[in-house]
This record gives sequence, structure tokens and C-alpha cells, in this order.
Amino acid sequence: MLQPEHHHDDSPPVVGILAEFDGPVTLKAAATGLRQVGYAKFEAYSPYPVHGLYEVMGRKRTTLPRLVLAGGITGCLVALLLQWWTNAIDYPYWISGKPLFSLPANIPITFELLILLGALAAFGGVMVFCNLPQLYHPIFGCVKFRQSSTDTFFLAVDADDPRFDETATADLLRSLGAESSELYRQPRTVKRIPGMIPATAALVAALALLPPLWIAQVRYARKTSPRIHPILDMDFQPKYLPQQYSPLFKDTRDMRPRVAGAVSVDAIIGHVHLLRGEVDSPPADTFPMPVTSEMMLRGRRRYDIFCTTCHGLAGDGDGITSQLAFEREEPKWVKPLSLHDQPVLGQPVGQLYQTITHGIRTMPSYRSQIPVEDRWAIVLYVRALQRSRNATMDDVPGELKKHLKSIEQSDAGIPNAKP
Amino acid sequence: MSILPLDDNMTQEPTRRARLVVGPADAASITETVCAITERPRPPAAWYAAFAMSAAATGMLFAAIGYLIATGVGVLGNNSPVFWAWPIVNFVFWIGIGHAGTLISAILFLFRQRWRTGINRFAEAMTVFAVACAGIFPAVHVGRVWVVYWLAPYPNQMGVWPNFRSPLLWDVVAISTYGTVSVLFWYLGMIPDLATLRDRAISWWRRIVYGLFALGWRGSAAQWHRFEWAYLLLAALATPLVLSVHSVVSFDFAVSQLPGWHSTIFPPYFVAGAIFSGCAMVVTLAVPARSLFGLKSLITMRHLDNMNRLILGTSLLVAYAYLIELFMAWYGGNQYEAFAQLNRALGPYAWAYWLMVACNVLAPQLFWFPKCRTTPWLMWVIAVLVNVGMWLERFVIIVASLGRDFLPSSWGMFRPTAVDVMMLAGSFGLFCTLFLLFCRYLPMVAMAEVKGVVPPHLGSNGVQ
Amino acid sequence: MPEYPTPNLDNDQVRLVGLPRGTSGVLMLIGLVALAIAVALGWRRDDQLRAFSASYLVNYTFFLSIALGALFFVALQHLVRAGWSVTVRRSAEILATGVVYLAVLFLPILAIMLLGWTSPYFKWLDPQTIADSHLAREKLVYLNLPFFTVRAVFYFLVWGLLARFFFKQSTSQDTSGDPMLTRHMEKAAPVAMILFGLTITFASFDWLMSLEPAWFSTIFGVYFFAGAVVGALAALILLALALQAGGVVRRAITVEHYHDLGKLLLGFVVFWGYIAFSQYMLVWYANIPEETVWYLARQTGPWTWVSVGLLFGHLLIPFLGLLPRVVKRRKMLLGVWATWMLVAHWVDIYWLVMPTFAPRHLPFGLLDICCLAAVGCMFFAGVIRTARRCALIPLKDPRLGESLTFENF
Amino acid sequence: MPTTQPPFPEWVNRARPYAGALLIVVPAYLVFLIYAAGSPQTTDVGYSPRQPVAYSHQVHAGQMGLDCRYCHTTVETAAFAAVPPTSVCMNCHATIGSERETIKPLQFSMKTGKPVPWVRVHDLPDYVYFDHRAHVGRDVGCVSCHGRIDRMEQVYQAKTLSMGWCLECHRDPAPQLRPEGSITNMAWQPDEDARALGRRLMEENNISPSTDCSTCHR
Repeated sequence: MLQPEHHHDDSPPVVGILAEFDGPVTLKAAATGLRQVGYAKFEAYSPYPVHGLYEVMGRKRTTLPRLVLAGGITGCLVALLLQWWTNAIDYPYWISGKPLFSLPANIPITFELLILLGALAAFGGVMVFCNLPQLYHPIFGCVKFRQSSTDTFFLAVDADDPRFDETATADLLRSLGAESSELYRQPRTVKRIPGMIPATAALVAALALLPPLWIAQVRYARKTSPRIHPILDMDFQPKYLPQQYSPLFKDTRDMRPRVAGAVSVDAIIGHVHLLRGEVDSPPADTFPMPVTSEMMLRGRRRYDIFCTTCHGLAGDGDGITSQLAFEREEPKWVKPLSLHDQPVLGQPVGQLYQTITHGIRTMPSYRSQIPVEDRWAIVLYVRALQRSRNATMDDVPGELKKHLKSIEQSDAGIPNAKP
Repeated sequence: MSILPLDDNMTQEPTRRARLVVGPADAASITETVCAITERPRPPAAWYAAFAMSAAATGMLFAAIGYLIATGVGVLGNNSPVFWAWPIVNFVFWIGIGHAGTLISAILFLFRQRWRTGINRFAEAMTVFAVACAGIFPAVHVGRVWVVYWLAPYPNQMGVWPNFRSPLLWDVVAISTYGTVSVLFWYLGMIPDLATLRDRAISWWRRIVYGLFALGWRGSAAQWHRFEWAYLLLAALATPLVLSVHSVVSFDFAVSQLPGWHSTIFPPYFVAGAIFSGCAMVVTLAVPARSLFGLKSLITMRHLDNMNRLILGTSLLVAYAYLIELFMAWYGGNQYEAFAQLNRALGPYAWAYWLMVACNVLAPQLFWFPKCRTTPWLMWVIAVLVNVGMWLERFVIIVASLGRDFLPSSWGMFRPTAVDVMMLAGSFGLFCTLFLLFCRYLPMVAMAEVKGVVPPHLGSNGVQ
Repeated sequence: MPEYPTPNLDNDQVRLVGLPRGTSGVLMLIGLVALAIAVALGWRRDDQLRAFSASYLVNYTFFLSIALGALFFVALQHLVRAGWSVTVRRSAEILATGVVYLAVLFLPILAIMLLGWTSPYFKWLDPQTIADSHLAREKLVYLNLPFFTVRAVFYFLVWGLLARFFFKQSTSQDTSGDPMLTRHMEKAAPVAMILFGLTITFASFDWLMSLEPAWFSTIFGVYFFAGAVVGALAALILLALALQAGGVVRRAITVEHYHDLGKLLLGFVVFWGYIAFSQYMLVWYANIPEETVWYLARQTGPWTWVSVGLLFGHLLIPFLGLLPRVVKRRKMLLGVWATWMLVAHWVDIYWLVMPTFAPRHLPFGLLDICCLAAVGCMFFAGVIRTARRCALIPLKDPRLGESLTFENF
Repeated sequence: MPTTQPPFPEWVNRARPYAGALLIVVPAYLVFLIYAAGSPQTTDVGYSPRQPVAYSHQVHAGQMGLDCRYCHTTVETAAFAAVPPTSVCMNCHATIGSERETIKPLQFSMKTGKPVPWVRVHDLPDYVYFDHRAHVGRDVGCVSCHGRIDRMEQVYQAKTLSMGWCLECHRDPAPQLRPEGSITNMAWQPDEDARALGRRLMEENNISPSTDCSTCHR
């Protein structure tokens, strides 16, 4: 209780005077008195709120209500914008025939966000305005002050108030009704943050860099290991999809191959021309379908996919595969036939069809890769390719003939032009 | 006029207001009464017994949830046509329980009902714990619990957003807002009391722990000024919030076209029912807690009397809603609606319906008699009955309506599974566990608030 | 030891003295003249008084809702043993007794129905509607003239008895000072509340909802109740302002009372919005034709703008207007907002009734003003008559001291 | 005056800004970490399983210029882009490189009838319905989803194949469209503005991709 009046130079500095009062009424009166005398830097402490105390101390009313209003308005606008942008613009939901942005259904969330942001503003505001959390304060060094949260009322005058004087202020407080008043000093505590803490923080920060580095590595690397999906949900369902594994069958295929020896019904009941390329057993000389320019185009496209690899774009037997095979001196490789050579030129279309279907010599069957109609289309295109090498002017349609002639004439006008 | 005896505050005389605290009402003894509960080395033996039981039930809850997640939602009784059953009943029940806390702490605060200070702290705690229990059910019954965060609107790599026009999403937002605001409100009010515990602490760990949570509160005039404003504003925000929360829950049902669900009175009716059940839970907890922890001077008979009046009042509001629904089912001339109401009363779930009526409408009528309002065991029994009745109300609304909708060919019954029952029982365990921990370690009564409304602040001997 | 200082209202005028003696009679006369003009306007339109009936119903319901809201206010204060409201409670008690005069004013409505003039007035009276609609036929058990009349008599009996009970008990305390009278009223309050809740609900069903016999909404009673309390609170504020402007109860009613009334008004404005939104949202969302038809009439043509006007005028604008603390503590500002709310409440009632009678256009005109004047003048003639017979505050209420000294936070 | 040790030393106040910063930094760090780690860019892109046969798309599709459809014959007609049967490989490799070590598994498969256990690289979850025909037939080039397959020695997943990625194109397909003849051409570049071309193609071929849930989840 008693503090020696003389103190050594190494004793901690005086923070202020703490005066005790017996109740809210005397506390309020004393605060009024202090303010009238001209003190500005003092604080009143009470175990429960004393109405009007803050006002008599001459402090400004808090702006918390306005902050909360701002929070509420922000919440309201954020919610409306969010719902409008997400559900009407970015991912339009068409719900029970209502307009994409239908206000009545947006009200509940707007309201909740209004309240939420308002409440967060109120709580955050009181923390900021009260300067909380503020775990250390010199006044916590006074033993008596511990009573302030139970039943005792205090006034604390700061030593850095210009009017502060150790004896005069104490006298004043006593005259204002203080039951007792004492000087209180800065408690002796550690002021600097202990070095261990920043060191630990630095270590943790360094360690915290590892996970992002690892993620970055994974992100940009090729991974042969299976994908990392911690939760598979229904990624893999117990159902059979094409070309998947099934333990049911010996060959582990879930797609069943055609039973050996099975014959297509079509082949039995007709369509011999179409499917086998035959008319009354010899290879057909005609197409089983009307020949159109679409079919020709289709044939060209299919030819480019399936035939050019060996037979070459123009049918000369110089496809890329063949070229590479010769480059590498593949022993078993036989140059593919040129489609412009005699045996092929003379074959009826039915036979060409059969060749595609069944293969011939080293050429494999393309039955599984090319559907029937496409095979005929390819045959047609092959015919066109063959014809192109042996065409006469009579083959050219009327319109184009004129055009060709005009080219011929202009070519003739050029001295060096060779026909 | 005579001075009221110190231990009685049951006066009905209009000439005076009853004491808020019986016995010594000075700040020191209030502090002592409340703080001693957390400061004594050992809680009463009954606390240990209750804690052991509720902790075991909590364990059962988490075991059931673990089993549910590991196996799938098939372990619940929900099935066609009653897809929304037990978990939603429990959800609505618990979220309703939570409403009384906000009623007492926010609405009664706005109405200057000073008696609320005796019970608001633990009613708020009850709210927080009930919301925690409520949140479990919709979360775990979605089937894929691990993607429950999809309900949150965050920019995601699926390129979709939640459907903000679904009442189920309103629920998510409303409940999380309600939980957040309840916690803020509860915690803000507790800061000065935590400071008291810090200042009284003898052991260093209590000083540190309570000190951390007290945030360095000093009770300066500046702090109190802002604190009071924040408290008022939070109360003003929490009041419409509490109305909105159960209204949103009622929208889950009422926006649909199912007979028995689609009724415009649902929002206020659900709110009234929620407050009804919440008040009953307050009484259920207050009666044993006040005698177990020696809080009879702060949570007085007057408090219980007032709570029982609230229960009676909200019971009448709920009865009003039942009546209007029945009347409108007939008046509206919609045969499906009429059937839905008849089915409740006479159908396969008639037992639940009549039990509900008995618990929610008839039992609280006993509170017309002052004797019933002031006899602890009796009010406890009635409060428990109300809790049962309100659970059944949600059961009747959800299960009876879904079980028998428009198409007789799709009718079906609901039967809870063992997991269902374990989860309901376990949620009570969780609730009680949290509540018991709260009783043991936190200030159960808002000391600073009580001190602020009793003398000497009001300047006359314990009467205000 | 007294809790509060004994009220000192010696210098305050607590009797209605400002008004000349014949005010009630003059008002009555004006009312009758206005009624005659309204009837004449109705006749000229040659529609069996249809337009008049509709307009009369609007204005009648408007004043009835204020009287009922006041009755609720009185019962509520006793139910919760409120201390703050003692000095404004008498005004509410007087307003509530107006329901007795309104019982008489209900006779024209009943007379028109009995005469069968404007049969589509309530469509369920129209034989054609009954023949066409099986719903209307099914409801005949409830919606028929004899039962309707019996119910109306019952409602007025309940309201009249309740209003007179609270008024009598309260005024007799002025002389006797017996605190037990307060106790009596407190004991009666819960019963009064139950009766009030049921009667106002079914009255709103009978007189407003059944205008469209096929339509129904379970929340309708609550909706009407919410509007009624808004109207009554606005009326109470304006009444207090008027009395103080007339030099009476200048000290008994303080800025704190205005602040509290303002807060309650704000609260009920929000409550009304909540109920209105609940009803609208659920009907809008479920989109069932038999329900949406009611809103469809109010969402097409000029009625759209009345609906939007209600959203802003009855909810959003007054909410923001009444929010600041300063508004509730400045008489002028609060008076402006109370007037605003009273107008909004009138529009609300108009919006409930009129689209049934005039689905395509807004029939607002001189007829409505005449009806407003007619019902209003006769209602206030009665109210003033009552007010003259008593003090304007409960002079010896045991909680008068509390009411005079309380402070808002 | 008797003094006591305050519950917390003074440095605790000084640590407040750092603690406050931590409150922001730690959640932000965790959110970033989860977002980055969970992103399909991390978990899925770059997936390049080792195949039972060291088949090089770079050689076949790039250097030789084989059309995609030579092997993946079903892309235009079926939902599923079939992995070719061993017989298709054997079209050439019956005679070419038949003594090479890498061809051995093919020969084994051919002999025994057991399928070559190719590992699927582009594998959508089973609850996603994706139709190759609907995309190839609607002017979407292979390269849009599979990247430059013709430059891949061993095929890897180049795009995220996430739902957001799908939706991106379904909402705005124009930049991804190309003329019919260039579907399989990995190196194709539009002569004009890709978006203008895409818009024209959309109009010509009536392309309006749906973004309903049931488009992909049926």
C-alpha cells in the first residue's frame, strides 16, 4: 500500500495515479470534477457500465452505429451483386420458369448477409475502437486494480497529463471523493519480443515454402504415377464402358468380340452386291448405290485417311509408310501396287471392293476399320484417280472445257510454254 | 410501504417491481456466487455423472456419423417417399431450441426486460450449442459429406455456383449467419466476465487462459461506452435475424406445393414454435443447473415464472397456427390439403399428432396456474413434454406429409433405423456435454450485467 | 420506500379543454353530410351502391384497424406489466373504445348486404357466383349472411366489452387510486389477448379475405393485425402530438415516450414487411393458380404501382426514415413519419379491398375522400365524446412515476 | 503501492501486428495451398502413364502424318474414341519392324487374342457423359482437348478436362471451331480471326452447345 516517497533512479517510471471510489455516483462526480479542473488524460474504470460517465469525461460518442450501417449496406449490396452475377450472368439457372434474376427469392440471402456483415462490423468495430486485444497494460501491475472487475471503481490520471503532479493531483482526487489514491509505476516486464519467437517464425516460414514448391513441381511435371484423387466419389462406377476391363471373361475384355463363324443376317438374305461386291457370284461391275459427288468427296476423304499411307496421295504406291520402310530397309516390305498399273486398272469395282474388304497378299483387310459404304466410296475415288491419268477432252464437262481451252490458248501464247 | 423480504421476489403488487436478485445483491457477492462455480477444484458429483453419460452419448453420435459416412446414407431410414425425414426433423428441432437464447439475450434486451440478465448468458450458450447440434444433421445426411463445402459460393474449377434461389441454400446461409452472430454476441457479452475470472485467478494457467480470452479488458469508461453500443447494435441485428432463421427453415417446406407444407402462416408459426421449444429447453436446463450450482439467488423463481409465462404464450401462438391451418384446410376447399390435415389426425401417424397436441397445446395450459409456474419439478416435466411435443411437431409435418402426398400409389411409411435413433440420442449427448463444460469453465451468469441492474446502481434497496 | 419520485403533474393540464363544447356534434354533422354526399355519388353511378360499398369498406376497415390496434396496445401493456407506457396508454384506451361507435357504423355494410343491392359486394352472396363455383358452394356453410351477421355481432361484442373493460377499470383508478385495479387488468390481459387474436383473425377473413371467396391465405389474419398495429401506433403518436399542441399533457408525455413509440412503430413496420413478404414469397414461389390469382390482380395494370408503392412506402422508405435515433426523439420528424405511415396504412387497406371491385383501374376519387371523412368524423366524434369524460393520462396508476422517469439508453 | 506481475509481459502488445498479420497470412496461405494442390492443373494435367508398347504419336501422327482416324476409327460415329485393336497395328507392323523388341507385345497379343493393356490417359469420371461424335462432328478439332498429340513421344494429358474447362467452351465455343476438313489437323491455324470464323461456323452448322446439367450428367 505504501510507496516510499523517495525512489532510486532505477525504479520504473510513474505511469499515473490510481484513485479508488466507493460507487458509480462518486466516480461520475469525480470524473466531472477532474474534467472541470482541466485534466484531459485520465480514465475511469468500473465493474459494470456507468451511464453518462463517458459523456462527462468529455469524450466523443462512438461512430460504431455508422460503421454497422455501412456493414449492413455492404452486405446487402454484396449479396445482391453476388446472386445476380452468379445465377443470372455467370451460370444462369433456369428455375421453375422464374426470371433468371428474381428478387423475391434473393431476399433471404440478402437479408442474412446484411445482418452478418453488420454484426461483424459491430464486433470488429468494438475491437478496433477499444484497442482490443490489448493483453498488456501498465495498470494490470496494480494489485488493487484486480478488484475493478468485481466491485471497485477507479480513476486513473496519466502522468503525462500536463497538469499532473504527484501530490497536487492526489490531493485533488481525494478532495473529489477518492477513498484512497496511489502512484503506480511501469511494471517490470520484458519489453522486447524474445528472440526465440522471430527465429521460430522464420523457421516455420521457411518450412512453409516447401509445400508450394512441391506443388509447383508436380504441377509442371509429367507424371507416370496414377492421378491423385483423394476422394473418388463416383468417378469409377460399377458399370461397363467401352474397352474396359472385366474380370468376368477370360480375355478380361468387357466388350465381347463377335462369336467366331457368325454370319451377318444381311449377307444371307440379300445385299450381296453391297456387302460382297458380287452380282451373281462374279465381282460386280457396278456400284450398289447411286454415284454422287458427295460420295466422291467422301471417298476422297476416306482414301486420304486409310489408303494414302501406302498407296500415296495419287495412288502411285509411294505412301509415307512405304518410303520409310525402304529408308529403313525393312526386309519384309514389298512396295505397294500402283493403282494405275494394269491389273488394278482392269479390275471391276466389285473386285476393288473385295480387296479392301479382305485384303490381298501383304495388304491386310480393312473391314474392321472402314464401313461398307465408305469402302464403296473409296472404290469410286480410286476409279476417279485411275481415270485422271487417262482422261481425254471428252471427259471434261462442257463448262470446264471452255475454261480449259482458254488456259490452253493463253499457255500457247507464252513462247516457252510446253504443252 | 414495506420492504420486500430478501428471499422473495414473487410480488405481484403493481406498486413495486420485484427484486432481480434475492439475498445479498452487492457486486462482491454476485461475483463470488458466479465465479466460485468455475474456481472450486471439483464440480459436484452429479456433474461428473452427467458428463460421463453425455460424453458417452457424444461418442455414440460420432460413431454413428462415422458409420454413416463410411457406409453411405442407406443406413438412415430415409427412403421413398419420405426422403426428408429424421435428420431434418432433428435439424429443425435443434435450430428451434436455439431461438430462445437470442430471444432472451436480444429481444428482451431491446424490450428492457432486466430480469433477462439472470439467464441470458446460459441461454446464449444453449443457442450456440443447439446451432452446433443442428448443423450436424443437414451436413451428414447429404451423402457426400466431404464435398459439403460446395454449398459455399466460392470461385471453383467446376465453373458453377450454388443456386441462390433454393431454400436449402438460404438455410445454409441463415444457419451459418445465425451461428456466427450468436457466437459473437455470446462472446462479446462474456468478455467483462472473463476479465473478472482473470483478475480473480490464482493459478498462472487460469490467468493466462482467461486472460487471453478476456483480450485485456479493463472496464474503462471508453471501453464500456463502445461495448454497450456494440451490444445494443448486435441485439438489434440479432432480433430480426432470429425471426429470419426459422422463417427460412419454414420456407424449406412452405415454398413447395406439398399439402401440409404449403401454408403462408408457416414463417411466423415456425418462429413461434422455435421460441416455444427454446424456452422450454431453458427451463429444462435452468431448473437443475440453478440448484446444482447454487444459483438460486440469481436465477430466481421469478425468472422461471417469467419463462413459464413465455412458454404459455408461445404455446397459444402455436395453437393459433394449428387452428388456422385446420380452418383453412377446410375453408380453402382444397381436398388434398384437407386430406393432409385429416391424415395427420387420423392417419398412420395419428399417435404422433395427438401426442404433439397433448404436449404442445394441453400441457402448457397448466401454466395458467401460478402453482405450476413455480413448482420446479412440475415445470421441468412440462418443459420436457414441450420439447418432446415440438420434436413430434416437426416429425408430423415432415413425415406425415411426405408419406401421403398426391398419389396414393406412392404412399409409404417411415421407420427410423438404429443409426437414426443413435444420432438423435447422440445429439442430446453433444448438447449436454458442451453445456456441462460451459457450466464448469465459463461464467454462467452475466455478472457485469446483473451488477448493472441491481443496486447500488439503481439507488434503492434491491428493488427496481 | 417509493421506487420512483411521486409524479408532480400539478401544473399539467390533463383534461381535454382546448376543444369547444360542440366539437363532437359538429364532427358528427360533417360525417353525416359526407356520408350523404358519398351515397349520392354512389347512386349517380347507377351501380347499386357498389362503388360506395367498396369505398366505405376501405375507410371503415381503416378506422376499425386503428381502434383494434389501440385495443391490442392496451392489452399488451397490461400483459407485460409495462411501466414506460402508462402516460400514453389512456390515449390508446380512448381510441379503443371507438370500436363501440364503429359497431354502429358497421350497420350500413350490413344493411347493404341485407338489402341485396350490391350482391357482388361479397361475391359469395351472388347466386351466379355460387352457381358457377363449387368452392363458393362448399363455403356456404361458413359464408352465408345469417352466420356472417352472428359472427360480426360476436366480434363487436368482444371488442366492445374488452375496450370498455380496460377503459372503465383504468378511469375508475383515476379516482380510487386502487392498485388492485391494475392487477385486475393484468389478469384479464391474457384472456383479452386470446379473444382479440381470434376475433381479429376471423374478422379479417370475413370482411376482407372473403371478398375473393375462392382465395385463402393462412397468414392473412396476422397480416391485417400487423397493419392495424402500425396504424394504431402512428395514430397514437399523432394523437399525443395533437394533444400537446393543444396544450394538454405537456409534461406527462416526454420525449422518451415518443422515442419508445417510434421504436415500436419501426418494429411493427418491419414486422408488417416480414408478414407481407412471407405471404407474397410463398405464393409467388409455389406458383399455384388458385393462390396467385389474388396477387395477379394486384400485379397487373395500375395496381402494380400501388403494390410497388406499398413495398417502398410501407416498408423500405419508412424503415430508413425511422431508423436514426434522432428521428424518434424529434416531435416534428416523428410526426411526419407517423403521418406517412397512416397514409401508407390506408393505402394498404385500399390495396386489400379495391382490386376486387376494380381490377383494371384505380377508382380513387372524391367518393373515397367523402367516405374517409364520413367514417373518420363520426369515429372521432365518438372518441372525443369519450375523451371529454376522463383524464388524458391514468392519474393514479401505480406505475405513473416509472413512466415519467424512465430513460432510453 | 503494491505491485504485481501483469498476466502478460509488455512485448505481447508489440507482437500484436505480427499476430494480426498471421491471422490474415495463415488462412490465405492455407487457401492458396488447397487451391493449388487441388487444382486439376496439378492433379491431372501432365498425367503420362507408361504404356505397354512404346508407341510414339510423334512418329506416327507427327512425322508420318497418319490421320487420327486411321486408328481411332470411331470418333466420328460413336461417343467413345476407340483405342485401335492390335490388328490395326499389324496392318503395317506385320511386315515392318517385326523383329523389333517393341513390337513383341503386339505379336503376343495377336497370337493369343489377349488385348494389349493400353492405359487410358484421357479418362473422365464415370458420371460424365462425353460424346466424341458430337464434338468432332461439330467442328471441334482434336487439338482443342488433347493438345499437340503429334508432338508427344508418350501421350500426356494436356488440358485439365475439368468441368469449368468444359463449360468455358460450351459457353463460348467460337474460338475452338474449325472447318470440317481440318478437324484432325493438329497444326491448323485459321487464316482469319478465329472468333469470326467460329461464329460463322456456328451459324452455318447450327452449333449452340447446351449448358444444362443434363447435357453431361445424365
